[in-house]
Amino acid sequence: MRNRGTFLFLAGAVAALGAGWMGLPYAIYARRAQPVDFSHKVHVEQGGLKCNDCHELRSDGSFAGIPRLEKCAGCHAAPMGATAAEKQFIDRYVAPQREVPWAVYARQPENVYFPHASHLKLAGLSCETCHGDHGRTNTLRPYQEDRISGYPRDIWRGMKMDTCLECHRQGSRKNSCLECHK
Amino acid sequence: MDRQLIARRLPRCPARQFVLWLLPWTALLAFGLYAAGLCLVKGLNQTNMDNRFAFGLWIFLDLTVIALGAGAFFTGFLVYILKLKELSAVIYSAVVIGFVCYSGAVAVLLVDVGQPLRAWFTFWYPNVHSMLTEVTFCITCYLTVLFIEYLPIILKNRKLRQVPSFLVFEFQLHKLIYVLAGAGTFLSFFHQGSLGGLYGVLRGRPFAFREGFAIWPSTFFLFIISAVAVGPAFILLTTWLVSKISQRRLVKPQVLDLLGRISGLLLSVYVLAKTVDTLIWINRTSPGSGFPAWQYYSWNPFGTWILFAEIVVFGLIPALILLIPRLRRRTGWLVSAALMACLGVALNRFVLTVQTLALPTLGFDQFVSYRPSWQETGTFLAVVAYGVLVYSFSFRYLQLFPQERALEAAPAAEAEPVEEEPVLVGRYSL
Amino acid sequence: MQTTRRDLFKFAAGSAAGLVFTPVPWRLITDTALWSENWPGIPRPARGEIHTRFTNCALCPAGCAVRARCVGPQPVALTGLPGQPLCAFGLVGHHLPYHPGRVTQGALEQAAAAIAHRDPKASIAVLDLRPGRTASWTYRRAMAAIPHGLYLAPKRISPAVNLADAKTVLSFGAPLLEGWGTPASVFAARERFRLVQVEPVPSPTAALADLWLPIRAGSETALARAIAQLLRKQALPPEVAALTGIPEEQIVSVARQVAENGPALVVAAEEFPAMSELNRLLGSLGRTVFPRREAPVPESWTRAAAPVTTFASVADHSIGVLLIDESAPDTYLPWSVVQKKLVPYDPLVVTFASSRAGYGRHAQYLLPTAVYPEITSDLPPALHSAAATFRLAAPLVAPPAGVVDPPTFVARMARLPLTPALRERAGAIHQAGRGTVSTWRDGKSVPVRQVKFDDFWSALNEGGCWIDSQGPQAPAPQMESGSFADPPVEQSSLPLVVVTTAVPQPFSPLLSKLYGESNLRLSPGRIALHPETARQCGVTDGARAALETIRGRAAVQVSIDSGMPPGVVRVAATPALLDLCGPSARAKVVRV
Amino acid sequence: MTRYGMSIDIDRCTGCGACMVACAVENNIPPAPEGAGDRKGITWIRVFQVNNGEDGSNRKSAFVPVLCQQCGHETPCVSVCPQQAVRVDPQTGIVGQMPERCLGCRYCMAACPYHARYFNWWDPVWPPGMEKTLNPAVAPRMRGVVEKCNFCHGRWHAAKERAAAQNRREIDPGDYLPACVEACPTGAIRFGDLNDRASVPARDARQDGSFRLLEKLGTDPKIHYHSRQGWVRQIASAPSGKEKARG
Repeated sequence: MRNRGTFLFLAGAVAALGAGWMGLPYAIYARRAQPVDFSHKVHVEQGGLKCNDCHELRSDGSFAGIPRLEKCAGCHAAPMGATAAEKQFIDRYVAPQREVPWAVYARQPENVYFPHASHLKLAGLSCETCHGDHGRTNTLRPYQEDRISGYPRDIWRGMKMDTCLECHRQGSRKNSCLECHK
Repeated sequence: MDRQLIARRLPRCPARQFVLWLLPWTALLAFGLYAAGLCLVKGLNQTNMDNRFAFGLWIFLDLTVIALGAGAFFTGFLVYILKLKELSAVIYSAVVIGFVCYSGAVAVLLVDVGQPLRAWFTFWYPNVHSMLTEVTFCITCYLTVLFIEYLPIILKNRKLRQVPSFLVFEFQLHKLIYVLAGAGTFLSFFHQGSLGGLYGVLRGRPFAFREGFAIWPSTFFLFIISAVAVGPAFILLTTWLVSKISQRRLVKPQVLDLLGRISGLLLSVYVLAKTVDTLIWINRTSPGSGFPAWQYYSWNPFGTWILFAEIVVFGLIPALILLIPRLRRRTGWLVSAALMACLGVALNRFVLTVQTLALPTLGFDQFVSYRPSWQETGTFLAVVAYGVLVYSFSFRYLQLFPQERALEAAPAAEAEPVEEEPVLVGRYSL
Repeated sequence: MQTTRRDLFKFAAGSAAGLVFTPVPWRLITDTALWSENWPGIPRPARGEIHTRFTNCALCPAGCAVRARCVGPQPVALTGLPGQPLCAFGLVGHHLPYHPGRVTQGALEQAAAAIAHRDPKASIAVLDLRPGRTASWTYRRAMAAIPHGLYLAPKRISPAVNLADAKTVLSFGAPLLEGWGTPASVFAARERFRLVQVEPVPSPTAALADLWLPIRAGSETALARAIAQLLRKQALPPEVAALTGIPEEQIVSVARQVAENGPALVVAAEEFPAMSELNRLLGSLGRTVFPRREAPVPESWTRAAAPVTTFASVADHSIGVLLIDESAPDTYLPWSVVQKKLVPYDPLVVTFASSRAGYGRHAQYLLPTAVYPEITSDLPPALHSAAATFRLAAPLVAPPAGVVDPPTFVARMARLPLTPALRERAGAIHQAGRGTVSTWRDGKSVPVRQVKFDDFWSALNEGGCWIDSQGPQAPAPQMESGSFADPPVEQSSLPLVVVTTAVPQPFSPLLSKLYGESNLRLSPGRIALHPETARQCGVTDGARAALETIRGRAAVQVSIDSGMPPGVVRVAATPALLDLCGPSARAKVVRV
Repeated sequence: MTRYGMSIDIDRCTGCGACMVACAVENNIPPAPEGAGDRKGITWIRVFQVNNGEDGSNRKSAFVPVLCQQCGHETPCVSVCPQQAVRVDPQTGIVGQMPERCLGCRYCMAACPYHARYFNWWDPVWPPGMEKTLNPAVAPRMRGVVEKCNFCHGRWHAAKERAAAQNRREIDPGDYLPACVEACPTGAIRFGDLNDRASVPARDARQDGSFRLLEKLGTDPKIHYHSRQGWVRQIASAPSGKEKARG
């Protein structure tokens, strides 16, 4: 056949395209489950908690992030409810007073400076603006981390520098690198 | 295998001899690559550069090598744009040399930057005001151009010609050659200039700072002229060297003569421009920024002699030699003049890189000196070895000098004297 | 049909072409670039709530108040109080627990046993490098309880100095502006006094003095005597000018200045008789120089305490066991001086230290101690504080396991009842009811009478400071000269005179900013020479060389300094080099 | 718009080096490895000792702290950076260096007349355990990038954050001081907003005897120096052919 060469060429191209588009996400992200099966939904709906009840803003304006064990133990000193997850949480962490090794979906690179204070208080943004409906999820999805760069996948979903700049570029606002980098 | 790769009726040295010739260069390359590897893995603490001497041997090498590589685009320009057919005798060799110089320079640059992995940021977040951005863009583009120009030369290889599709491809490329030459010329003019601009814009370093017009300091233009001036000289030099080493006549004497004449002409223009520029700088620019010019030369070893050497010894003198037909006709004079011209440009790049950084700016700061570490020198030598190797292979397996065969056929060729009729450039006479 | 090599090429070419149109190559260059932001080797600062704690710096006798910025339990930055900044060394005190040269393991039991089996006839002594602490009292009590027990101080406890009231200060090489006292108070006073610095080398203090007398090294005493004679209206000895290298008229004018522009104050790097004599003649005693009341002490302590003996006045070859407390470094006595006092046959030397840099190089046993800011100790009042003070270096971080608390060790050795001495002392002070206590968190200062003891104690543990009320002015101290001798002038044929510049030990590696990464200070192990002298020694700037004295030789690195006087070698003295140079030395520098 | 600047009184500087150390602590600058001299180290602020070249008791010395001069006009380093790693913050006038954007070509260092830019020749290494004392407000840099003084930008962030916590957009001036200013025992270094004529540095800049380094270059530095001694002004303000310095 005359155009065997062309065929082979195309075959190679197709193979590469397939592998590239389909395979990449699986190849590049390391997945790991969160240490505790935590449900924001339960805490919000049954516990009637608000975001800043646990993820508090300190008096000096710094953000506490994921609460430390003492905060959880405040309510969960003893098991509340009989779920396996609850029991496991008490046995593994509360009883031996071990901090929970949470993997932070929204952990920004070290060089990023993000003041929650000014975004919440001055700009009046809601948590959902950046964190989406994370506060209403019933389970914690597995944490995915880029194998090469070591950054969590989620900051690529709506927490990239471009996303920040979309707001920060509005109006005649002047930016500089060091405003958001440290 | 070796035999079938060498073009017909182009006798080359036996394979064993060739291998012997390659050995030392390969060793040098290996050593250099090791040194460069150290710098990449352990970081630039391997070099003797420091916060005061932010640039060193490598940047000097890049500037010089790129200036010498200018022969490629300029010959291309003369041959394809100005229709100076005589020079097509060296055009292929010129392309190879250009390719070697530029690829070498880029390689060294990648070792020189602290974070090579981020080098591409310059394309993604370019700062259009920076001369370095201009340089990066032009050099990478031009390197591609050179590669495309290099391809047909490779494809002309005896073995590769047997692949029909390659032949077609090569033929198509040949149609492009004028476009490429044009593009190459344009790009080169810019980055040669920008390399000069690199220093000319340093308002914080009055020794290097120059006025100019629009956004371009005078060094921008000086670098262009000096580059095009030594480009041909370097081609001349290499052609002569190759024919000495290979003991074969590669081009008609007229060609070298012509190269010399062009180089001489441009060199004299350069010397003139450089002199004017220096005078303006001494009397206006430098004092204007609070630095009396004398003090630059109050530090040993950089006395005024260096200025003299740069402009007169390695500028004016070779220019005169190259312009006087009687001297030019003597190969000895011709070649040594070409050599001096090249050295002159090297010296100019050296002064701009090293002296600029060595001189203190603050009143209580010191004059600093710097000696490259063996890792730096090694990397430097790797580029030289790389160049020699690529050129050796090209010379052996590709046909770099179209006239070679003819000259072999007619041994009388060299007997006939070079007659002094004006060479016609298009319809202008040179 | 079988597949040929060319087929493979075609396939490969195709996939290469295809790959370009997938995210793979682009993702790779992006990710590798991002990887360069946090590849291995870039430490990550710990995050956490930031709060402030207070303590007092124990690195030098000045004992500045310290405000520590802590992330969780860990101090990440030390600063002074507003208006009372720290010195360069104090600013990085929180690095010391992680000093590479630190020692944390020692043979505690063996040391104790060795001491127990000592020769009963030879005396046992504690050398307290920083007297005037509560620990010092513990030592004195212990030594009183042990037969042949001696409590040794490196030198006489110098009287308080009142910079604030001085109009003219004549300083014989005292590093007045380089960590001699609390920076803030010294510089506050500096506005008001005229400083005449007598020093062979252009130290920063000399550079900033109103008048610098570049005296010929070793002739300070002669100059002091000469000035004394002028003050006594006697004639100036003719040879002085030649001896000191300072023109007569300048000596005369200096004498006039100190006499007329009083109150004057004479200070020196090392106290020497002629200097005290000058202070007496100038009538500074009781005005700019006076003894300080010590903070109240439980009188159960005072009843049974060994006297304070200056090291110099101990008989040679008399000490069988010497315990050295280096945990609070201050003056370093060269080993040659210490050795002279030890019994010739196997003396036992035990040192309490956190690194081998000091006496650890000579002692049989080095018992590791906590370092600031791990230690709990009180600080003697600063040289220039008129009133007695009592403040604690309260620990900011917990000391590692295996470290020894020197006073506790000594007390146990002497079988003293183990009581919390600091708390007792605080109790005594609270009982006396004098003075005020200041706390830094609220910046208040209240009379001790008005606070309950527990509040007083907790205030002290939060870096608070008790300041004595100005009691009845104590009588001028008798400073009969000759009570202690001039440093012996060493006779030797070596060409160069050594001038040592002490290097505070230990210091954070970060001080490489001052020592290595700039030439602001002569770095440890370096010597400075005048270009001419260097040429004679055949050494060049930055060259490696050897410093030779009668006590041996050491490798040093040369710095050329045109400001140095010829014939003098300035040594940035680590303990090792101080041992080499001794009290006053001549040396020669040879190329290696 | 604020324009932060400094005034440095050379006559008050005693060369104690507290500013250099405080700076290194605040900005997570590692100690230099063995063999790094004063030309490969990283000292965002560096104190030079200068003298009048005389000998004996005629010799006069002074100390000149040199940090990034935060040039306001034709900022030499900004225009040369090929990939916008250097920017002048329009809100504060601070010349910011973005290490994560820097590729380490060092062109900006060649461009800086004050030698106030420093290259990370080594990986940042602290003695074991000491990395616990790092300041969380500043990200440690990696090997192979350029860094320099940015007026302790982490402190500016903290001040903004404190203000935001109280719903204020503007920080109160006293709340933001660079580490060197805070650390200086003699108050030789003062900091403030040059646009505010009443601020301390603005007032110092107007008094006579105050000058700026290499003013004739026309880079409009925001660091104003002051000295009553003529020879200091002469040495510090203008270039000179002879060697006059240590440090």
